[in-house]
Amino acid sequence: MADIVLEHVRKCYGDHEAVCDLNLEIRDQEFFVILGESGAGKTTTLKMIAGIEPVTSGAILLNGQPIQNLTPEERDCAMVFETYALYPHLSVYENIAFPLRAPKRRTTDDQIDQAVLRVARILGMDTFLDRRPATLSGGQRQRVALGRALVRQPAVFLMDEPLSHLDARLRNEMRTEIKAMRESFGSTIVYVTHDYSEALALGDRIAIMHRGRVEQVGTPSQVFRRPQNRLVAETLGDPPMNFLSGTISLDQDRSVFTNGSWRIPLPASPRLRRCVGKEVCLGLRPQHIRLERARPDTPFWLPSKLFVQELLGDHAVASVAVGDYLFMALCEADQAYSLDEPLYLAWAPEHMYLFLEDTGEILLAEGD
Amino acid sequence: MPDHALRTQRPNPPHRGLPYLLTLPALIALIGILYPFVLGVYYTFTNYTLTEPGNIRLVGLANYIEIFGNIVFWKAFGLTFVFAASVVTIELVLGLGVALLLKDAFPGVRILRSFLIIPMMIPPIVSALMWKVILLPTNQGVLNHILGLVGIRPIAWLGDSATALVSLILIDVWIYSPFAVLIFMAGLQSMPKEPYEAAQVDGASGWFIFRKLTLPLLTPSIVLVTLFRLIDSLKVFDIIYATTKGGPAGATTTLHIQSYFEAIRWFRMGRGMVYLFVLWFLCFVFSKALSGLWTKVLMR
Amino acid sequence: MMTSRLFRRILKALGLGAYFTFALGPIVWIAMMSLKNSNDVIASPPKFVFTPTLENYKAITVGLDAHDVETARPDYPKYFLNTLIIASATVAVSLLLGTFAAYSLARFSFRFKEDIAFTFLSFRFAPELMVILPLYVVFQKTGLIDSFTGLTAAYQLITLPFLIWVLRGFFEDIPREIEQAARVDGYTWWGVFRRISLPLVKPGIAAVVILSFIFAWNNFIFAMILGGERTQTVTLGILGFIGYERVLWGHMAAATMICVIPELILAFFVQNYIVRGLTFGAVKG
Amino acid sequence: MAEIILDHVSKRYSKGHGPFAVKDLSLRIRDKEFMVFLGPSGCGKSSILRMIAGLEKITEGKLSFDDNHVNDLPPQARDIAMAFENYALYPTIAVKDNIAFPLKIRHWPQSRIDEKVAWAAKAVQITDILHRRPFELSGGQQQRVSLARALVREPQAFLFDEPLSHLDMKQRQAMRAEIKKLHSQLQKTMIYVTHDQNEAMALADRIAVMHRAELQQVGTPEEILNDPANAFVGGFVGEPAMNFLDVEVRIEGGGNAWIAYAGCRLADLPGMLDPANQQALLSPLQAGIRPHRIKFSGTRMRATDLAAEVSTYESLGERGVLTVRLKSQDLTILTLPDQTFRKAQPLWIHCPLEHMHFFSKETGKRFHLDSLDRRLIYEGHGTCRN
Repeated sequence: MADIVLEHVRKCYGDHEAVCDLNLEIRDQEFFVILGESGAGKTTTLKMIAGIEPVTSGAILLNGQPIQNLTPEERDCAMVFETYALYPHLSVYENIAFPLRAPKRRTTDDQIDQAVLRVARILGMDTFLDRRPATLSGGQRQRVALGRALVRQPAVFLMDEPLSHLDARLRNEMRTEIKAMRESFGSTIVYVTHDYSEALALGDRIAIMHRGRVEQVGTPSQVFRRPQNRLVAETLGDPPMNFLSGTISLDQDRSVFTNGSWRIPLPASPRLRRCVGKEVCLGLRPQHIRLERARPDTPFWLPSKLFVQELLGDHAVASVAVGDYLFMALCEADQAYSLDEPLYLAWAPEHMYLFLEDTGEILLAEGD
Repeated sequence: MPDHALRTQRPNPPHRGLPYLLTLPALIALIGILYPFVLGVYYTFTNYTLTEPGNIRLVGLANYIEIFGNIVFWKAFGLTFVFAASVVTIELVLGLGVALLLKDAFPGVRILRSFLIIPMMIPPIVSALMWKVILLPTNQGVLNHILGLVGIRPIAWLGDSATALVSLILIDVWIYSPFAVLIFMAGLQSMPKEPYEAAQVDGASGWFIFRKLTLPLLTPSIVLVTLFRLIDSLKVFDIIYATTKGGPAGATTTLHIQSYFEAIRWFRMGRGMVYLFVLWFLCFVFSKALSGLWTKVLMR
Repeated sequence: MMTSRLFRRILKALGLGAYFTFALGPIVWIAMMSLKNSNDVIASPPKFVFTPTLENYKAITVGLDAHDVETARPDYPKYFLNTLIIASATVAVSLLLGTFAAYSLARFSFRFKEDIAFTFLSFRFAPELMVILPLYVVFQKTGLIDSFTGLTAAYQLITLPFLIWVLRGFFEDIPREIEQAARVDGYTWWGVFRRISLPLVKPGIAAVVILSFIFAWNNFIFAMILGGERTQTVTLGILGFIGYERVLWGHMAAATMICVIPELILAFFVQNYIVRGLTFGAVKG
Repeated sequence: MAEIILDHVSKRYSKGHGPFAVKDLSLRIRDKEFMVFLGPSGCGKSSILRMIAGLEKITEGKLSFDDNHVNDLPPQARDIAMAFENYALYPTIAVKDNIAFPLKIRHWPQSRIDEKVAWAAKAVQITDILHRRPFELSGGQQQRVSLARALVREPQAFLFDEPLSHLDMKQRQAMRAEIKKLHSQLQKTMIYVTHDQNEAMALADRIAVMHRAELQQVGTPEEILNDPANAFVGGFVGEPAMNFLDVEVRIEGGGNAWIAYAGCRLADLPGMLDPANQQALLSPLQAGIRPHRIKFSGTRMRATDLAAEVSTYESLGERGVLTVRLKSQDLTILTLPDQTFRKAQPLWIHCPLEHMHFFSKETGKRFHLDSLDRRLIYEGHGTCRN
């Protein structure tokens, strides 16, 4: 049983506020992901839960009990560090057994041996148990770090960007393996990453943090399909969402998005009507954009010129210049366009997003 | 090292009194340093002489006034700086030169590197005695003998007030120039390789690279060598005591040696401590300034 | 093109040759002197070719029988032993006091931390007599003059600041995450210190111990003023051979060799830590 | 200068008897071409670039620019500019002087230097940081300064040594588009080294895939992707990676033949067996198929469909990655996002023959099955009905 609640947690280094007024509620056995750029305060939050970083103010509750004043060893948390933090002078076996040898746990030697071998089997480490960390590859070291945390079946399992130092191929494999291993953790998992695909793949729920604040908390599809503001929309998706600034104006009492000569009709909604005249920006995801050579009949298009086309294996990314904006669109690998060829950017009306320019707050999401 | 602006690690959470408990033993030792220091400063304001320890009387600044007015003090002051300045300059130039010669690896460079540490590991007093033998004035000294082979008449070295200071500088350079070589070698090794390759590709000449790239990048090492060598040569003692003991005719009496004479030879502890306090103040000011400069240069 | 590179190589060889003759020449000369009999020693012009003899070494260790050299004083081994005792005791005490201080200065943050650290350093940059002379007076009053405990206490002023600063650098080299990981794994700070930090810093401790030993061994000014007949060290012993009326160069050379060779062997083991030690941990090179 | 020709070039460290860093490379880089050397770290790609730049001596073989032999020409005489992996900026001087450095050495008049520096700074959008020092700049900014320094000399060829590897995703995408634009504007030969296949596919006119010091294949991005010369190229290029199945060719009575995977029928071979291939056919093969080429469905639609069960499904926004358990190995399949799969849900997998590549198991070399000849009949192979 391990649900974690953070109430008004704040962390300051001198006058720099790394984490400001954080309120999070993580349910038992949940795979909770904190996603954000570097410097968003996500690792600091994790270290505050683990007790390595003291909380400047606010409370951290584990199953209702406050733990923010406990020292790390008094909290039933295990942590996988971004740099693995293996003990260089101990063998792999001793690294994994180390937590169980802690005096307060009083585990007998063969209990330790059983637990270590069990974990070694799950993570496929039985072949290099007696080697030193320095002689291991990145992937192997990462498994040892996982094993060291798994062996004690903690209430809370903290993971600080465990995959960020692996090469692309190994990262995908380990991500899938962690997802497959999820049941064997048997604890609440708090996973920190800057890679949106890890968040979407692994998270039951995702919290997106930016400069010490939580922008949105939700399930992967909530966060991807209905971002609460422009920042969240930009964070998720590679290549990221395209934006075009403009204003909302009335055209025979229908709200319309205008930018210079371009006019794009918007669905009738009281909220949009209230924002007539306001600066807004239109959001379009690359996979929702079609590049046509002929002018589409629907009003949902923009004129553009091909800037550069990049083939990426199963698909290609075409960068097109729309006025002085650069839009990215996904297209078929074998679709060839020539440089500066005039193209029409077309999309289906339900794929449009609209955000307020100043606060970035969402006005129109996909599908409504 | 000096102040820790460059230590960017955030410390562990403070554990109530634990840090103080841990440093307590060292704190006691610290008092072991401060107490005599304060006692020494107190003596500078008294007429304390070792022969009559009974009557210590506060005499205010009398010692200072008398000493600052006395030509012997300024002679020693001047000598100290001449010695320090020449030692530091020679060791900087020689150290950098030899380090550059040892820069690119060639067979045997490791052995030469380990030979470098030998002079520094020998007690300075012993090195001075070694040189005393080598610098014997008549043809008996091996250096005079070798110079004689190339037609130079024997030099009195430590025996002649004209050449005594030069001989001491020679001894100091022998002992501590390897220190400068090692620091510069470490500095050269820690320099980034890529800018040199970029300069090669851009077609820069050797001298251009040295002036515009190597020297600026070596500034931290230069400041570090200056810091350690300047302070140590200001307070040099062993080398002079073993050879000339300040002679001949006071030609090599530095502040540190003069303080020894005042306090031990003529038992005038009060006056001896004034010399020491002045020398300490000089060393403190230079060490604070240079270590601050070192941190600043390192950050850039 | 070829000639300029060849010319540069010759110049480099000449430069290095000159410097290393200057650096190693004196030591070789003294080694030769230690093997010369009493006449060859003072020969003028100095002799490069001679029949080596161990006479000097015998004179200062077991002592020659009376009729050979009337001033032979076989008490040099006693000085060697004194220095061994003082240096080892000093290093042991410094290690005990300094290790915890170094760890706490490296890992914890507390008020006056940097001031304490800088005070240690400032003694390294202060003239030794500034502290020794007052200590002389204090030792006179407390009867610690010419006593092993007195000297071991006084020598702390050489080795303790050095040990704390360099060891602090070694503790700071341990990545912080490793200690944090051990804390999260359920160890108190003492458990982490004993099972992670200390083992990882072992090579550093060895280097610091050897270097402190060498610095204590080499010191002269402390022993001269605070020591005396009973606790005479090698450095004073060697100086003793340069009397006013008779100068025993041969004996001095032999004493020098006996004093220096063990040190150089020790120094050889820690040669890649020397730069770090001499700069108080400033240069990690 | 137009072409860069490497003729049997090799590089061995420790004075020529150490391991090969580059083994017997022969390649012609055409004028104005954007050639990318792609390979895992340690495959020798950087050594090739450094040999072309003159920073590394060539152990064997001949390197020539156009038709003059340049093996021993010093770097500065080769009229090439280079951007380094960690930027190689001169830390002690301001950005403006860093860019002007190559021109100052060539004693250009100060007016022309300033005008050239301004042009280069505008080309890579760093006009606002000309007076800053390198250590004050972000990775992206330092990379742009290093690019400007290369541009300003108007060299015959540009060399890039993994210039984008330390940038974050957004900066990397922006710089990629910019380098591609610079190439189309300047029309100069560019040689680019990277381990990131997306960069290679996006930027290159032609890609040279390197592995363990040997050239595996040279070709346009399409050729490398769709027509891999061996198993390494197939497996290395494409993300997520190509699936490999151990297969063998079974020849049935009545002349038709099919591909067997673990005893089951994977695909029918339309053509006939070519007698010349007879021997090769019997050696074990590897079938490679890319994740976005595998079809799956709830019911069995063809005799060649294989039974598998779902192991994990990850929805990644624009696409989904489905991992299925097939006999003794896992297969990765690319799907649409936001699908739902139950654990161990049975699925039928179909691998279209036209999207499969076959490689010999020992040599890894590509094995072209389309030259099969049906006339040869060979008895005696059981078939699996499942």
